[in-house]
Amino acid sequence: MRSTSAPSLVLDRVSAGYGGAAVIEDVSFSVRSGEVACVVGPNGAGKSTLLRAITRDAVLISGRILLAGEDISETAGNDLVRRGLAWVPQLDDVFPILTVRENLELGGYSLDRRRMRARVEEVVAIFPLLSRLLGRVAGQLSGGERKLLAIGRALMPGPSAVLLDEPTAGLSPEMTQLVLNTHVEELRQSGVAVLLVEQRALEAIAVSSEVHVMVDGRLRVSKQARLLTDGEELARLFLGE
Amino acid sequence: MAHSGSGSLVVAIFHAYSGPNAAFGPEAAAGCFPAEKLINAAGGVLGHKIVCDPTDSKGDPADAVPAANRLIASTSSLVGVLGGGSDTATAVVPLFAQANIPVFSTTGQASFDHSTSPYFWRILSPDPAQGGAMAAAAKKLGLTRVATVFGNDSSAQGSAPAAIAGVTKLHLHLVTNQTIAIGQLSYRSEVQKLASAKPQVIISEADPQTSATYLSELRQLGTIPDLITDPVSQEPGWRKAVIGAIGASNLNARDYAVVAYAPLTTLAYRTYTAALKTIGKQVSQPMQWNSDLYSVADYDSVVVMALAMDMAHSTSPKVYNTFIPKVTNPSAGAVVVHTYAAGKVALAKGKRIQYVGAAGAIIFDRWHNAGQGFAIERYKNGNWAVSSVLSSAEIKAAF
Amino acid sequence: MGVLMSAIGFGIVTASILAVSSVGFTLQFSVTNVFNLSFGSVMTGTGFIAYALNTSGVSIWASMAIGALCGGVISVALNWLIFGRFIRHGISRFGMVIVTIATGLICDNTIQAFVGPTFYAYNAQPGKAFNLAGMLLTGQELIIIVIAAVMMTATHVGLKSTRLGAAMRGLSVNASLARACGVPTRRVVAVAWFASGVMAGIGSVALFLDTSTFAATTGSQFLIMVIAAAVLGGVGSAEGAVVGALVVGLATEITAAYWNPELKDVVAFVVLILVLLVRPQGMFSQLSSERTAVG
Amino acid sequence: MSAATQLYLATVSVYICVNVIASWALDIQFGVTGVLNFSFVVFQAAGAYTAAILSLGPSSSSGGFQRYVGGWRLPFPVPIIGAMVVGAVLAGVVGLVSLRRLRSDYQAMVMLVVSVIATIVAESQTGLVNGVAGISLVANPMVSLIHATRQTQIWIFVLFCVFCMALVGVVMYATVYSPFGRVLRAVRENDRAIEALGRNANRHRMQAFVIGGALAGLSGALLVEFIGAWAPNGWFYPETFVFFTAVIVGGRGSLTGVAVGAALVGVGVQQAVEYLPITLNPSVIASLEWIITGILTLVFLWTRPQGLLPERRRRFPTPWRSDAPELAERSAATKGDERG
Repeated sequence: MRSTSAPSLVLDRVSAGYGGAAVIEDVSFSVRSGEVACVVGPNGAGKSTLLRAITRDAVLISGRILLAGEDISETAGNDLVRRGLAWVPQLDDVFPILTVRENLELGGYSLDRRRMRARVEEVVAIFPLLSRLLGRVAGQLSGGERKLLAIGRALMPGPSAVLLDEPTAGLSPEMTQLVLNTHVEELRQSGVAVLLVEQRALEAIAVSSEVHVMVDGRLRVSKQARLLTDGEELARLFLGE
Repeated sequence: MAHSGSGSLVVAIFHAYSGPNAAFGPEAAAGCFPAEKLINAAGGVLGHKIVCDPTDSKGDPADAVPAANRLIASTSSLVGVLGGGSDTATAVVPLFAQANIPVFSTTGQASFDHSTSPYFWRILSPDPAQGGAMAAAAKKLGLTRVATVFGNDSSAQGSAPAAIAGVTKLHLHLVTNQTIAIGQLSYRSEVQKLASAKPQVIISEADPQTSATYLSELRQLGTIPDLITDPVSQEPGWRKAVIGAIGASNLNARDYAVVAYAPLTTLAYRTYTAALKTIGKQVSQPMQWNSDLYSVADYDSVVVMALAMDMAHSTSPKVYNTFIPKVTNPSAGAVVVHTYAAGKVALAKGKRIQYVGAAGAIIFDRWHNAGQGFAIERYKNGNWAVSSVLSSAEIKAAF
Repeated sequence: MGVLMSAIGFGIVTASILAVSSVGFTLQFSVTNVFNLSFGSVMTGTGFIAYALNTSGVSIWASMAIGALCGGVISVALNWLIFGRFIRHGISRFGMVIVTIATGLICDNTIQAFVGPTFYAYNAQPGKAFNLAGMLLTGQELIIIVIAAVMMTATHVGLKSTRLGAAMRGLSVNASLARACGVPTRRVVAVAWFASGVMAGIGSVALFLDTSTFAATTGSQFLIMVIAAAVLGGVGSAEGAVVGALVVGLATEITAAYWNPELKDVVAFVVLILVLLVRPQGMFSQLSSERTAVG
Repeated sequence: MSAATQLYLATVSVYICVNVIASWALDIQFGVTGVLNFSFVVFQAAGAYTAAILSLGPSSSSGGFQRYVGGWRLPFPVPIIGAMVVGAVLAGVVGLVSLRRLRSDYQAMVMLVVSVIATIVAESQTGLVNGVAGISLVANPMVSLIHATRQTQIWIFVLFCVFCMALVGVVMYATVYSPFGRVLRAVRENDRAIEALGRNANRHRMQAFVIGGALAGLSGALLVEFIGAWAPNGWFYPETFVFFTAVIVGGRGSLTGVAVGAALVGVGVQQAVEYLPITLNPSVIASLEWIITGILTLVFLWTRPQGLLPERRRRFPTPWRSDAPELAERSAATKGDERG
């Protein structure tokens, strides 16, 4: 699964936190287009803060973040979408009072009206399951459908990188399989760089090409996924031995 | 607030300048400042100048009490008070009385009908007399189907019972009797009820906004019957609001104001209005108050205070207070005077005087209530004019 | 029957005035989550602007339109000067209620200091009364009902079928996600404040025409009714605000016709409290209960 | 010192005591427990009316010019205790309705509505507490027990007010800094955490609400016995806001702070503006008082939300991470919009 394309999302010695105190320190890695990278680690390792640092919800203390070769470290949260970064939050990932179509359209808010309409069809083509849901109100979807919508919504503006914050949180095992194996794969095939932060490490590693293990706010190990399929080694890393 | 400069005597205007009764303050000021001007022009009282000093009572006892105490404490040359409207009189009159300051109140509350406070003085008739006179006016005008509409505020509720009782006593037909909550955003349903009762005349008192809303909604249902109102309808604010709602011609064609009778053509009254014209610095648009009986009564109050001081040869409130009835009530050989200047001259010559003021003769009873006869007034050619005077027999029949 | 029909007619007039204001209140609340107790002051302010225009010869309906635009500007300015700053300063929603009430007091009393404690009236004729199935309504009242209906339809269409409307609705349920979608939240928030000010302006001129006189406190006095209608329907729901306005309008007028006119407002408020006891979120609200304010 | 000056000082002293007690009462509801009680002034009014109708004679005895229920001419201290009981019971009833599951701004709204309802009922049901005109000629049953000059009686009443304030202060201190008080603060800070510990946050809110109601009733009783009159104009709903400003300026949850705030805002501002020279339109002064109150609130919330004399913070043993989401949320609301 090794890709030769250029890195799309690059984190360069990133430290970030809230109100002055650094929660994550000196994190560097990159994700290529058409590739899934995952960040795993025990509770409280700083995985969510890492995502928030990228989306401007945590304070970037030092380091740089590059997207498609451009520095986005200084870009405001609202403008990240226009620069090509999309993300799917862990909770509250859709607009429950809007229909699925309206959710998708709002996802493409940065596009002009005609392009937005066309893009809805393209996204539905990538995720065929969405086509029969378009008229439903998002608040009435099942957990898996809802996550699919959230991913589709993130893909609307045609980003170069998509961040997924624990997309399987609260889902049943079957739904987890569906989301990771089918939908994340569909997302990858659409050619974007996918950064996946997951609690369910083994399942995540199974769909990723690169794995970054985070412990106590630092990256402990970065490896190709196929080199890290051994459960015991992973457990050791998690426990920090 | 340091008006107690060399030798000046302070008369406090202690009324609401804010809140629902905010008209009380300017109304009293329109009486006080002309008196101040005329008295000082005549050389002042015993060499002192009179100074009118407005204080906001906010129309609420809880605010008025500290304000009154502050006024008493901070004004050593306070010689008299115009104030304590129906909203605050029961709370503040005792405070001024306790400080031995004469209070000329315009409250209509019946609780002061038999006031034993030596420092309380009331020139205008109390509310129940007003209510009875309104009923008597309906009888006199030959209007038999009567509706009463009174606001639920203290002033209107003072005269409402007597008006309703009067209508029955005079064998008029009371078709409906409404007490309306003041300051509502609409009275459509009340108005609908009133219209379906088909009265010939509405006897009414309410604040400007309430009356305006009510009458405008009544007009939307058809024509407005005749109105019998009280001096409230002569207040500029009331007229402005109601004219805005139903138009001047409608109001003037319908409105019969029943007011304490004071022939506003006398020398005293002309003297007052001449001075009123000149106080634009102290009261905005002073001439809007020119026929307001409360203003007129307050003007007389200040003149009476000054004359009583002259007669007592003292500016001490405690001393001159007992001389107040002596300059107003008739007595053998007294010279009738209509202005402060004339009274001062007569007193200097050692004569007894009777001040007959802009509001007419002021004859205090043993409870210090004066009170007048009543007349029906109509607004014509930019002025209020007496259309007929209610005789005392006509008014008595209503009680 | 006559009494009931006329009470219903009056109820509809009250409801129309209430509905415009309540939808303005609720729209801004749903987008920004600021429970704006200074809304009544915006109403009063625009009412006086329209008065200034009206007394200098502009027709009442043109004064209403210009006043409403000024109301929008005032509303945006209040958010820009005060509310937005406090939100970005990190104030709690709890504190925000106090900020808006303080702002309302400052505005009302500033207006009062200028206009004085007296009453004002527009120069407008109510027109002839029409009898529609027992409901007696003046021309002016009919125009107000039509304006309200047009405003409500426009709001509904605007919210349901435009991008901006979708953005507003999206922002109302999930501000951070809307931001993640690239919605320019501050601009949308400003639009919401503007729309709310416009509706406050239309509502206030309609109200002041209806009461025929007004003073510096009339807007704030009416505000409690406006919020009652909005909360009754479920704050954040424009349809709910319309239904809430109808319930309040009819309840007050029917109480006045059949029971005690002095207690008509009390009945409306008791209905509100009872509804909240059964449905704490109001009749139609779809909003989650705990959100942070957006400035 | 002249009699008039003495009377003025006595008046200011009584108003300070009453305002301090009332602001403490609001503080235990709003400052300590975090209930946005916009109907607060109703409890003070209820206390005032209760004390008035308990100490007055029957309404028929005064010539029937005012009508009210009660009129039992009860001796000191029954009217004052009665006022506290009524304040507490009323707070209980209002609390039952509004402290339930409502979100805080709805709660504020319901309280506001309760305040308006109370005013309408008091004004329209004229047989209850004499409508808009209010009740007047209320005698003071405490000072009428003492045979002394009026001057002495007034100072005795001032001493009594100071005594009440001190007593309330001691009770407040014991309550606010007790384990119970800490629970109340915890309810304010994080009611979910309190529920998670198996405590009923609403029951604690209710307790604070009722204590506040009783103290508000006491403040009303003292006030009415001093003024001798009480009318709906004095407790229109914006009046509650004065107490809120006092608490915010003084410092939420801080007893001494709130006392200072009450003296400054509740009495100081009013007295100060009344010394301003009156211009053409004295109603400007009344407006100015409200404008100053509003601006004080905004300025303090912006620059010094903890107040002049802040509450001594007692940190709860919480894991550091629990702070993180809150901060994140805040920074999201703060930063994200910079260029939107």
